[in-house]
Amino acid sequence: MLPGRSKPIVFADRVFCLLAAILLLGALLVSSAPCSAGVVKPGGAWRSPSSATVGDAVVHPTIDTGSTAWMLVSTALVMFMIPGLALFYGGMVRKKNFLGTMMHSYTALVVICLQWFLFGYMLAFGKDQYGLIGWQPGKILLLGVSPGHLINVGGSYIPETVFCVFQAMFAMITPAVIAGSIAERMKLRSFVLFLLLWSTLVYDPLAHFVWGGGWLHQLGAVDFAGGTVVEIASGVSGLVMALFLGRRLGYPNQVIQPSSLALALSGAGILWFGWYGFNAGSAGAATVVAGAAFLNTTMAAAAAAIAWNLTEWLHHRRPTTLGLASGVVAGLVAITPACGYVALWASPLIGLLAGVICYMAVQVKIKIGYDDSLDAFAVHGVGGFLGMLLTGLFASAAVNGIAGLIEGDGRQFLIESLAALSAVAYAAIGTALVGVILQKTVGLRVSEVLETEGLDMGIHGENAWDTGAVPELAATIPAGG
Amino acid sequence: MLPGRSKPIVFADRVFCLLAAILLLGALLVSSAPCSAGVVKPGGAWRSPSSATVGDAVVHPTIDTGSTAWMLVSTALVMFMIPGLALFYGGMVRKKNFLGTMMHSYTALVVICLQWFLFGYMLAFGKDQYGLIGWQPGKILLLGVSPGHLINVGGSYIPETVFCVFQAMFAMITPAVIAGSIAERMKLRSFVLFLLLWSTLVYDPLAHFVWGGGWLHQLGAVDFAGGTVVEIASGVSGLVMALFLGRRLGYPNQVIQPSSLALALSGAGILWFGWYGFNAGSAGAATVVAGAAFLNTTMAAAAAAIAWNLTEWLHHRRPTTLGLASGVVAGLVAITPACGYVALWASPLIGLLAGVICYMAVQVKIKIGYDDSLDAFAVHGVGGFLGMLLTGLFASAAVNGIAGLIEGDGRQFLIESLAALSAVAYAAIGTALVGVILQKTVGLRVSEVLETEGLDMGIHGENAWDTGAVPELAATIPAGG
Amino acid sequence: MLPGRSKPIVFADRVFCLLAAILLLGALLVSSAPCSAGVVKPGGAWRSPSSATVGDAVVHPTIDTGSTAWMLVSTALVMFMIPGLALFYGGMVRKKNFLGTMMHSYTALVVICLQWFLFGYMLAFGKDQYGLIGWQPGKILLLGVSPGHLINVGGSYIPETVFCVFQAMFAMITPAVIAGSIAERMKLRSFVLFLLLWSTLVYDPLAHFVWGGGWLHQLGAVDFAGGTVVEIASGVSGLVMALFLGRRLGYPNQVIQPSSLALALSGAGILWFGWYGFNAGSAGAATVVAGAAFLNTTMAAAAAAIAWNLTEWLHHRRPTTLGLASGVVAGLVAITPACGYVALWASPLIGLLAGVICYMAVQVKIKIGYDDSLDAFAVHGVGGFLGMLLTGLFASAAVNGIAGLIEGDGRQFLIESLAALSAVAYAAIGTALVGVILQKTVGLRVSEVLETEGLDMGIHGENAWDTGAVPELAATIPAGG
Amino acid sequence: MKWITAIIQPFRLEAVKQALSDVEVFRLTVSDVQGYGRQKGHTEYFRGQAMQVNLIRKVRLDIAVNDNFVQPTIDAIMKAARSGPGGKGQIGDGKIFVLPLENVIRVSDGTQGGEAI
Amino acid sequence: MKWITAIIQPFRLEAVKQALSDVEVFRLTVSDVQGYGRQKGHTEYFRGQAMQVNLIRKVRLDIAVNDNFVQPTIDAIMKAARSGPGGKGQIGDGKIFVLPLENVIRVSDGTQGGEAI
Amino acid sequence: MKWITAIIQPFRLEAVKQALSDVEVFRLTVSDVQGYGRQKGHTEYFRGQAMQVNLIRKVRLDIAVNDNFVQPTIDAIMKAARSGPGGKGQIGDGKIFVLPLENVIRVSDGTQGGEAI
Ligand SMILES: Nc1ncnc2c1ncn2[C@@H]1O[C@H](COP(=O)(O)OP(=O)(O)O)[C@@H](O)[C@H]1O
Ligand SMILES: Nc1ncnc2c1ncn2[C@@H]1O[C@H](COP(=O)(O)OP(=O)(O)O)[C@@H](O)[C@H]1O
Ligand SMILES: Nc1ncnc2c1ncn2[C@@H]1O[C@H](COP(=O)(O)OP(=O)(O)O)[C@@H](O)[C@H]1O
Repeated sequence: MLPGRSKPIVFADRVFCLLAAILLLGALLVSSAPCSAGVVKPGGAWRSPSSATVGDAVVHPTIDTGSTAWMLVSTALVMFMIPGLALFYGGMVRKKNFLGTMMHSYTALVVICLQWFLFGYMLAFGKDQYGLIGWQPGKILLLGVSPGHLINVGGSYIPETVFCVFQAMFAMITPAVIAGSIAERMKLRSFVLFLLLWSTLVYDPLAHFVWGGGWLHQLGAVDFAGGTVVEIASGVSGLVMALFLGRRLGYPNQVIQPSSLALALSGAGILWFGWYGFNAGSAGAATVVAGAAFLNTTMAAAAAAIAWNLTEWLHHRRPTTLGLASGVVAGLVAITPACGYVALWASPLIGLLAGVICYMAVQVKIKIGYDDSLDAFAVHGVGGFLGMLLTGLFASAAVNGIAGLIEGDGRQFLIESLAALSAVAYAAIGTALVGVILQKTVGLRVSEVLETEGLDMGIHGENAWDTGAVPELAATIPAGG
Repeated sequence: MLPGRSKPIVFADRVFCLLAAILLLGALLVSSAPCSAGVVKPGGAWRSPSSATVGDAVVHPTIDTGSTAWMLVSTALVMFMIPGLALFYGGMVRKKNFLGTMMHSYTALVVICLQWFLFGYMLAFGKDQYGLIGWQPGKILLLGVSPGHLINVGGSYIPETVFCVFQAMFAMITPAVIAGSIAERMKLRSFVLFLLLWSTLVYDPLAHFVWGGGWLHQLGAVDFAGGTVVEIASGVSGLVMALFLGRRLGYPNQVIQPSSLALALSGAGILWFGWYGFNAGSAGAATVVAGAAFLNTTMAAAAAAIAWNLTEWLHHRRPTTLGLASGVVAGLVAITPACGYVALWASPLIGLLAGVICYMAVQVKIKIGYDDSLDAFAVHGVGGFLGMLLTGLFASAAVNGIAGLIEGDGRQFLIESLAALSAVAYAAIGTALVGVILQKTVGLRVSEVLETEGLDMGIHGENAWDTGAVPELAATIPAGG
Repeated sequence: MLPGRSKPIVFADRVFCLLAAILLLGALLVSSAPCSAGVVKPGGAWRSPSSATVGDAVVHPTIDTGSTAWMLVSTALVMFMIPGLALFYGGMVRKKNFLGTMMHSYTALVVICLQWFLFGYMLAFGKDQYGLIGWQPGKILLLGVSPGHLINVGGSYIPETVFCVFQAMFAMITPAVIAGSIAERMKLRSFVLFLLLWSTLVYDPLAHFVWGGGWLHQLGAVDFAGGTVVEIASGVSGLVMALFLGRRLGYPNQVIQPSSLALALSGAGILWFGWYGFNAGSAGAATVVAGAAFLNTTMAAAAAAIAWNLTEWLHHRRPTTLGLASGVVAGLVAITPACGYVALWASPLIGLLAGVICYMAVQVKIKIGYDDSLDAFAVHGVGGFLGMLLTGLFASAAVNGIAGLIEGDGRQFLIESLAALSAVAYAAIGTALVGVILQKTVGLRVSEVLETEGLDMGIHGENAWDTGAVPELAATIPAGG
Repeated sequence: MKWITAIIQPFRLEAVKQALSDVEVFRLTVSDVQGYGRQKGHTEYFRGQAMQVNLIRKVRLDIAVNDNFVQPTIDAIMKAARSGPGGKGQIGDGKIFVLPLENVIRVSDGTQGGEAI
Repeated sequence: MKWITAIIQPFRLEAVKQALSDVEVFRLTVSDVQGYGRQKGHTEYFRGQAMQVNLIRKVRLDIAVNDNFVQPTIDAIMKAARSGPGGKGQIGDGKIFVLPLENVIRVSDGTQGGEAI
Repeated sequence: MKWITAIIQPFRLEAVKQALSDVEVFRLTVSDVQGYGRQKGHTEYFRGQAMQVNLIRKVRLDIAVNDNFVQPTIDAIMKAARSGPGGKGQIGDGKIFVLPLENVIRVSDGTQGGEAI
């Protein structure tokens, strides 16, 4: 059993060991890598718009209105995941923290949006610097993003503005997922700073490594819609933050009564809906790859839901609605890196595995006793890791040009594993750094009195629901109001 | 007044008589049918991808990114109808059955998804066998669906994966609608088996008859987005299952207090939104037919809502919000088969009729006293039937090549009527069969104690809302937990 | 402090003075206007389909499936804003008025839909008559809208049906916004008549002035997605109606306990999501302008939310969730006229200003003491006005061909100001007229008893939530039921 | 006069109300309560974690009656509140508490005492 | 000491609270109840089907008072709880019940009896 | 027999329940109430407008006990219901009211009096 407040030092130690191992493996692979940097693979090209931009100079590209339409919609769908996440998370916490928890999602949406505008886009997708980060001062404040500029993603031309805002949504939702781990006890001020620091130090570089033409991309790692950048990053960072914050008061002796599973289930429904933009939108165009990603996403979500429900039925004879919702999310997470690369028969398999393994990961958490409130780690961290491995296993060249282990390419499997491990290590270290900074400055955790009262009234001066007796006349403006 | 538990035998009797009549009428029409099998009508072609596939061999088709984008979105929209339906239904049942009722929708989503993957797609859209069913072992597990394969639907090429997953959504939502009839009293286990059996024995063949190149298609029957396959099938099957299950305890003497009309209304809003994918997406492409279907859908929904509200205002002087929501759904149901065939002026008319007639159908139910809990029959069954007749009446050749009775084609009207009657008969018989099987094996109905306690706590061990007094500390883990 | 019931006469007086001033300014500008009527500016053409129709005669246009797909989706998204608005508003009113408030949104949806069908579309987009109104009897009942007819909007061809239904959604949501001002006290019957009158006398002409080729369009005024037609019109009309109706019983001494801020926040999330269809859809095509509008919309919403939260934090140290939601809406409102014209760096600025100024406008309302229940005026009226001015200020020729004040075109700024002022005046006068008519005939306000009981039970005979004690058996059918 | 407070199972409310009508007790006040008693609570699940919920939903009836109505009221509740097979009563069916009541005043017209009940 | 329980109309709560303040009764406990009484319930509709709901929402006040405060408390409630035109009172306005109270103890400091009220 | 009604802070419920178990009081009825008292309410905000909410959520316990259990019950509540630093008690921690109780009847088997408690 972990103590109520964690020891980040011990934790950091372990992380450094992990990192060393990864660096070694990485060096090995890099030294054997073909010179793939800048090479534009079919269906993979869109992730490095800078290389696509090169082409612009030569011919006058024409906008593909179909792909543009699809990417506009996909962006809107990913945005809609955030209100969905707010309901999913809000429904799982106690009534007194409903608004405070929703607020985390919405705050991520609005704060990261501006960070992306200011310099986030540049860090992730600016000109590559040694495979580590983007840097292109002209793109600060999006000044260098001309509204009329087209870029080639997924094989057809769409406006760079659309690419930029699509990617912005990914940057927003990732830390919103982390909020599940720190639910019901973190200071709002501290969370806002966390968003800014984490996005800058962890998300943007990671997005650059994998999608912005960075070292993982150069190595040949593929991650269709964010198994590393989004899922592993949020899950692992969530775990680290949960350890920094320590357990909620009373946890685990007094278990948390979820405020509304009906709304949590609706939130999961919205997440599934929005995930189509996330996954199939990651094709960057309305192509056969988008179609395959869409179908794979559906199958994996359904299979994982069934797997989770069956597992818990075996465990305690109760197939729960939250179990179905959690299984859906686990399946969507696991198929995220894989959906545009694996054959159709593989996705239900990936879903089934994700449902069982993520359920088990939650049980491990309960055994160990740390308080990752809404299981960002067990669902997103574990599910994302699993998804990366299975991408390396099941990738099929017929789908999108990448062959995995079952088609004989063991190297791709190793690269995927390395990418997953690197994401774990990078996210853990980066987040630990952010955690230490915040702990030493503004502090992470609300007071015990505020935690008892709840975030809604304590921070926001609001109630999520008017459930009280005699609501009509309970409130009057004070004399001086 | 019907007895608490119905007599399926008597019911089956009547159904067989109906069937005989239909067969006669059918034989008559078939013998006079021009040899239309396999003929690809403009705007109607997309329903038989197998014939489109033939074309593939000759030329290399190009993907239409605009149509692909639209079909991807439409698929997502239809998927989103299911969380919408869960809210719509959940809001109408009692608080203690909220989650159990939502679970029915979500279970349909995940279970049918896998059935579709395993063999459902093949049964509905595989190679036609004597006009009765699809059969093409290569499509089992979707193995024969190549991610890169394009098919011609609605006049342009989209990936087969997209067609497959779009159709999957239809297969999912249809039995989810049936759940409205069996709400608040069916075993979950039994419902899951029902889903599998019903989808295989009723939905897949019916989809094949009408859209997969089966006998109704060959006869020239048109059904734009599922008046027969989805609406009549779900409504009639719902009625049959409601009769099998018998009334809820206390019904109708103790009337059911809906848990949340606010959420039911929101669910109806989501249904409307998603129905655009359902109806306009059924054009299979981003064409003028899709545009007409979209506009017609909007008009019919609005007109039906007004008609329902006015009718109930005449009846009991209260225009209700649930009435508006119900009218919206009735209108959407009735325009479903018609939206891509009728002129713009016809859709408000169809909506008005649907609003009035479905409201009356509910009153008839109340008079008779059977317990179709959420009126799947009165709204979907009656509305779908009406829609098919009105398609035969109002179809306009200028819209999509099909002329109805008012343009002088009485034969089309007869064919539409036959298709509607056949769907009634086929669904009734098929569902009766499934009902008997389940009743003789796992049983259909939960125990009285469980029904009194509610599905949420009784089956799932969960509460939809934390509405209780002093929620914070009411729950503790048992020693052995 | 205003009296409980307002004096429309005094109000009308002030409005006439304002009008006079505007007419003078207008005359000045018109006399100096280049002969721009009918001239089709890039990116602005789509607003006058009649001129596009001219082109049809010459060449056979081809449908752009990508743009059609985008416009179909955009239309669905705008429709979805209405259920979102219903939640946003419903969550802000008292529990006893939840359904009655949602009903306003849904009623606007269904009633205006039919008005649009009957003659609204013709009035707004029929053949221009002296710059004042559309008139083209052939379009009554949409009879003249051929399902196969294509029109050129935003540079590519889409079906006229799609344009018609997209515009219909704008006509519906505008009076739905007004409902925020009259919440919790207006007769339903009166509201329905208000919808019909207001839409016919205020909305349709205004839409014609700006988008249908009317005098403001001829003058060169630009309003990308409805700063005047939608936002100013609804906000100002809301204010006028709030004054006509007078304050809610007990306001402001007894403050209103919002029924569910959790749902209000979810409603705001849906509004944001749907607003992409509203704003980026107003490009009329899947173009670079749509991309810029999309990105600008996102930035402005985020910036305004932050600005609102910061302002209230400075004011009373509580960053509220309703504040975030309100800021989001304020930002979306302000960027509405601007999103397709301003450079990317300008949108966060517009958002920041909107957040601060709309917050202040609410505080002014509280000081003055009139009862614009949900602040349609402070958010939509003030935000829309601000947005028009900032469009005139920040418009950048590189984005969409229109230069604003900062690019040296002071005339455009004046025109935008004139358009905004004209919309204020026209909406105020038109609404005052409608208000007087209703007051003299059916009456505006529910009885005190009904207001105390609440609209839900009083008008609809329904409860939004089953929150009561012992819900299960509380209701029985009366003997004669 | 007595103040009778009864705690019963929620799903027996309708039957109890009927039984009270039969003995001409038409007025009562109902509220939502939760009880700890002999009856075991139920187990809820949250992602595989079992939670024992001991507070059980009950309905509370408060009935002011004149003395000659006390026994009929008690009998009516006793009969109608019993659940389980054959209505034989089972754990959790609740309890009836009798408290002394000194006065009753009807708000609308000021009537006092036994007449006002 | 007496324990006064009053059942009133929800929308009169604010007025009653004010009237009680005026007679220097500042402490009370409020709860949500539903009542059957002389007042008729209302009719709800579900797809055209009428449902008669007889339980009517009321507010319950519990007020512990020293003996010399009993009459002022009753009078204050009587006056402020009456609804209808001219505040003349109408059916459904509720009732006031007076029960004997033996002791009061304040949790925070253990003060007992009349002083603790 | 006595009828003990205690109004406590919601977040002390679990501790009070535990303390009552320790003195072998296992049965009680809990309900949701709101109270006006010495404790100040909180301020809520609606678009910048401050609203003073004076009704504060409390939990009400009703416990029927035999006479020899009265003092232990009061003591247990007193000890466990106190909040604040060091559990020294603070404003808002609530009150305990003791009313006379004349009879108790168990519904399931008709047992009466002290035995039925
Ligand atoms: N001594 C008591 N004081 C207060 N409430 C009690 C007491 N005994 C029982 N109750 C209430 O009665 C309900 C039913 O009691 P329980 O012991 O479960 O069943 P039984 O009726 O078989 O004794 C409890 O949930 C509780 O609310
Ligand atoms: N004898 C009683 N016992 C318990 N509660 C009562 C009794 N009589 C009235 N009430 C409560 O008082 C409320 C008002 O009573 P009602 O008969 O409707 O109006 P009136 O005040 O005109 O008598 C009822 O709804 C009920 O909650
Ligand atoms: N005289 C009274 N009658 C009824 N309820 C009371 C009375 N005095 C206190 N209460 C209840 O006890 C709660 C706590 O009282 P309060 O004065 O806030 O704290 P303290 O326990 O310090 O006196 C109040 O909110 C109210 O519900």
